[in-house]
Amino acid sequence: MKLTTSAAAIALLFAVTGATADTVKIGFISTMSGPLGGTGNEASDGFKLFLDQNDGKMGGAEVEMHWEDDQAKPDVSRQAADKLISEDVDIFTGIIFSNVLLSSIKPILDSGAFYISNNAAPSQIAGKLCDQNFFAVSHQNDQLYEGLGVYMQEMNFDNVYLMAPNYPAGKDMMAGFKRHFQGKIAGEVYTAFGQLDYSAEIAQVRAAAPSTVVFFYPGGMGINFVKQYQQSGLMGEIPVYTGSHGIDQSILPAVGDAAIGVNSGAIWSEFGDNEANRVFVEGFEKAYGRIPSPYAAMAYDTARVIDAALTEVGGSIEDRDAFRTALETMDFSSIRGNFKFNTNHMPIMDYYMTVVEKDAQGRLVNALKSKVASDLEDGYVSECKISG
Amino acid sequence: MTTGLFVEQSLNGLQLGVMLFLVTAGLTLVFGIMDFINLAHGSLFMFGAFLAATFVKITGIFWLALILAVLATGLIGFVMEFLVLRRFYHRSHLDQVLLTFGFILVFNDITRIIWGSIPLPMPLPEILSMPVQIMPGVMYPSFRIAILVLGLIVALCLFLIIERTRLGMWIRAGASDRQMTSALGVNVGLVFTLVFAAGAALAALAGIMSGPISAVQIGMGEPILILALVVTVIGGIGSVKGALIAAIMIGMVDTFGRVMFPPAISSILIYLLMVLILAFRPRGLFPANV
Amino acid sequence: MTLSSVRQLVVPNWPVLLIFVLLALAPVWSMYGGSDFTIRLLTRALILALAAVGLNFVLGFGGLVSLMHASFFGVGAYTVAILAHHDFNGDTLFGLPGTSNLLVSGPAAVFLALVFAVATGALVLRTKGAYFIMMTLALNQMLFFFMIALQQYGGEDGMQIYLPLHLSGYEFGSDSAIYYTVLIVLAFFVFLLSRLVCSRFGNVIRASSENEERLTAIGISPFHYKLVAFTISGAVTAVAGVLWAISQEYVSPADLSWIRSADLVVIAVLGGLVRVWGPLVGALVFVLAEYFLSDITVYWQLVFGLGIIAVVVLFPGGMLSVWATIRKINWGRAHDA
Amino acid sequence: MTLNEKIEKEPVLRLAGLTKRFGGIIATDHLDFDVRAGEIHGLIGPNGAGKSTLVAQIQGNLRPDEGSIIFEGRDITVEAPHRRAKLGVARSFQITSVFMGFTMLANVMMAVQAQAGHSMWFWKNTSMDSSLIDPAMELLELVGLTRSAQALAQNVSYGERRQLELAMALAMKPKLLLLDEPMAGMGRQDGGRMISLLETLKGRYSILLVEHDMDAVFTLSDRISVLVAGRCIATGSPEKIKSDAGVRDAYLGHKST
Repeated sequence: MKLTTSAAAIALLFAVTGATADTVKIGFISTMSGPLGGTGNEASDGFKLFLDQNDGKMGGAEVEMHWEDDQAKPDVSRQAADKLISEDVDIFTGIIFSNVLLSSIKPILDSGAFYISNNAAPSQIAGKLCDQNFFAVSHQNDQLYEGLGVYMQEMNFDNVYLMAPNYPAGKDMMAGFKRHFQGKIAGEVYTAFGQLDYSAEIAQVRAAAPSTVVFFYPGGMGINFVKQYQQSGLMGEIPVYTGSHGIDQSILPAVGDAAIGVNSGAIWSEFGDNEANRVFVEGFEKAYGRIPSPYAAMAYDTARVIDAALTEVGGSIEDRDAFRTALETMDFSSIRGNFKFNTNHMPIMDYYMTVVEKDAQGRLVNALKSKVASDLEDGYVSECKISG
Repeated sequence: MTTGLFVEQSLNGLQLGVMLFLVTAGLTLVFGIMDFINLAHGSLFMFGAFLAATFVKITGIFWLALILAVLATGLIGFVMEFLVLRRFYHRSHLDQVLLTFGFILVFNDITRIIWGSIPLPMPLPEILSMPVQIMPGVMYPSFRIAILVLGLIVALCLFLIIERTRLGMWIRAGASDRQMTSALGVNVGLVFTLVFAAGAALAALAGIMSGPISAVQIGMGEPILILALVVTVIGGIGSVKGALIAAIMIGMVDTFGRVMFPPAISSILIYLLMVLILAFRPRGLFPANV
Repeated sequence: MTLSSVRQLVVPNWPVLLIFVLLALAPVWSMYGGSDFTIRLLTRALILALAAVGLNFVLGFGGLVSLMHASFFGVGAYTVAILAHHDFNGDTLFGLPGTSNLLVSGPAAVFLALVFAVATGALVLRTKGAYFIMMTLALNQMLFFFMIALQQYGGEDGMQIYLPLHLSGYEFGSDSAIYYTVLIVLAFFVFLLSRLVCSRFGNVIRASSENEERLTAIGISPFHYKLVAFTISGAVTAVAGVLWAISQEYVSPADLSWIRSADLVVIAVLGGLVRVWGPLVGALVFVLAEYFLSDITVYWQLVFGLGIIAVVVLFPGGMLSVWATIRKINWGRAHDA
Repeated sequence: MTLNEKIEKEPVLRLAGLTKRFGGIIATDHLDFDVRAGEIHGLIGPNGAGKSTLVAQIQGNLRPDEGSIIFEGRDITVEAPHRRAKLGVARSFQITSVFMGFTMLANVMMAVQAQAGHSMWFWKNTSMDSSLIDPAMELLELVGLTRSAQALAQNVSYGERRQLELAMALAMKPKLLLLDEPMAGMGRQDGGRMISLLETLKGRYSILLVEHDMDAVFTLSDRISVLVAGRCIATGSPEKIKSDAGVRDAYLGHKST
């Protein structure tokens, strides 16, 4: 692991010389190694980019970064969390997978630290088990599909076929979709997690003849599904839609031309028209030579949230209540557009529709089509009672 | 289920089975003949796909890339066998499992160092990119038909080699009695190396053919490895015929299971099948070395 | 190298006493200069060690390569977690109330593991060699997918234990308290199993791994003995699962994946199969190597994999045989001189 | 013949019409055969005559297709091998089969323990259990292995392992001892030692001795049976067998001339 960025090295120097007052310790636990290491590396690249662009500082404070690899294993993540807790880390972030987050979140919050999520935010933590120190910058899981539900309801879609893996996130996403979509559901299929072959399910889709297919298949499953769907010849007949992150840059190059025409919701787009986003996208392409994925974008935005809140409190996180109030009340302009934290600390944000096309350089991109929802809330906010 | 759908699903099951046979053939031969459990077989599957994806990018010709990647992976297998594995034929299964488990970790990271952690693109060959009509109202991806045909050709070739040639005779003899084979004056070491390299090439072929329909990514070999091990033991270790029949059985059961049962059941169906078969036939359907 | 040739290695038992003394002193060391985290890290290592000690009873002494011991681990951990879950919700399971009292849920977990082990053992022990390996793998996969599909207990997300687990009122106040509990339980089972392998029963188990035909010819049918051994082994690993639930306060299907089973086999072989406590060495090496290597490089699995290969090639008896090898070298020198 | 004599003559082992086929090959062909109490009964025959197949059927590893095996008046034709062992049928193997990773002493102790029938004991340390060690040491002494008691079975010579086999078989207090080529692969010296060892057992055990070494068989046996192609072509005293023309033709002819 490129453990110590220059920023962390400098911060460590300061730590040794006793300048601890203005140092903020951030623990970034993510999936860096093993087969699932791709998304974690995207996220850490996004976070690092912000530090590199800002001389390793956030809100005037020196940042001491602690990078940890969770191998996508809950117990390894817990071990990393234990280690960082013992090193008095102030802010945790980075975790990609819900089950990994859930294994570690209790001790992290019990230690008095903040968790500011760049990706995982399962329904429990948005609702009944919400916590005053847990913030999700990216999204609550369901939100990735809620905007899609809003859009398809408004456009009067009917006879829609739903497909997702049989695990909690899969159920969350489809629940999010159905929260706003009232039309007829032609079929709802849950497949085994990690399934390689979808030919049987695709044959069933053809037989059911729906108007549209909505699918949620993260990572390798998405590559398999979209390739196989296109090869079956159905792409031209029954269009497919997916939620945000559904066909992002972490899998798009691997799917290749088969992905052209896939419609996707998006909580962020690389074509988003604001200054901060341009700084991010151009900076990322320059630093890493590829188009950023939403995982990188959300980690970058998480860094910007921490930066903005630290700025509000003058670069010191010693006063936890002040930092929390700053997060809750600050005026933050996200690289996505409108953004603020809801009462359950989940984001209220806008939602866009994109479609996969080739850009001028022949690269596959999610071209931005329209904004389809504003100030989208998650569905669990009413269940959450954060005691001041 | 209409007739058309039934035919299509049967084809899907058959194609999945043939694909599994391609992966399993090499594994079961190595297992049966050398009594060697090669968990790194899945890594060879992965190398095949990654190498082919790279050669496609360089040459632009799928079939050329296929041949190059099969040869390259065969060579990797040859080197592996020659340098390390041959020292482990007489060691316990446990040591073999541990050794090849170590290889999986090493190969995954080597792949990541060379190709990075983002999955690779692998387009369909141009002539097989469109689905074809196989029955009125039933379209089927032509590439999957190609897998089916290729798999059956490989199966046929293996049968001919094993049943009709001198090499095949050695292989059969080796599978049932190693000491006797060496007593016959056969250069057992050479036969083993060739069999291992051929097994690696077959794994690569399977990886390459699965490249255009599924994700070419690190770790792609592990789920396939488990399925291949399941096929191996159901068929009977060392039996190519058993592997073909078991693979098609698994393909069919998995395909129809996914359509007819909820995922909680369909995801354990093949394991259930295996446990039941082994409970009644503890050495698989076609035990090779009696 | 076969099990019987590994048995040639002369490994004394006294190092285990030294290891236990050092482990008992670890919290003292962490108080002066170390960190709390050291205790957490060692706790994890010791729990995995206990799970692998359980496995090693059938692996090292019975010659049975089981890839389903993670499922026993999971049965232990999930039983505690599910009972605590119902306690937290205040509802019932099959008409019985939930509980966070380990004096109830602990024995319940072990009992379930015994039942599960007898039922599965009767099935898998009908097969041998590679077929046995695959049978156990299949059963492990079935339980894994079953837990993933069981949405009521979190599915793939796993489940958090919210109420503090306690022993009829006594709560584990600190990481050190949990650590010492784990250490004592581990020492107890190492002692127990050490007695067991030297008993008449243990002789039958070791003999069955050497030569089943011979055993039958002298009048002992190994099946029932192997079944009893498999059950004991599963129960010990389930106890490790219970400790896991206590220490992690969280369980998930990842805890009973076949990867965890394979990890346990690696830990046992890495440590050494010839001694009951071999896996303790393996677990310490495994956890510490993983921890320190992953701090150095993202490609730590490459280094780790090479390490495993090196041990298999150079020290077929595991880390224990490092000792024996060194001794052999010294002896050789003395002999020459 | 008085009743007493009749009981005395009731053989330890009696085979009636025993038949075993492998595919088209008949390995045991309607064989009638017995072993009397206290005798050493030699069994000879050319390679492939079906000697080992016969031993395996008596021990129980192979199930005959037809016929019956009567052991001490009891039909054990379908009894499992470990049950037969319990009843008193002990076997030494043609290809040495001991617990290689155990010491010589532990090997014999295992057999003593099996004979004692208390193997679900979980606690007592057997390495200090004199009820196992003492009889085991006695047996090692009997077969002349006292000196190598603490050596691992895999580290001793082939001849010593054969002696160990015998000690293990004796440990079971057998009523019938099946010795499958106890001298196979032994050198002259080891072989001689084995012959004198077996001589000391004469009269104390009922022994079925399968052996290629003609000198040994003719020296040791009370009676000899000749097996050819699964059939017993002659049974009788060594002198009678030596002079039997049929035997000479079928078997001895090749060897002794």
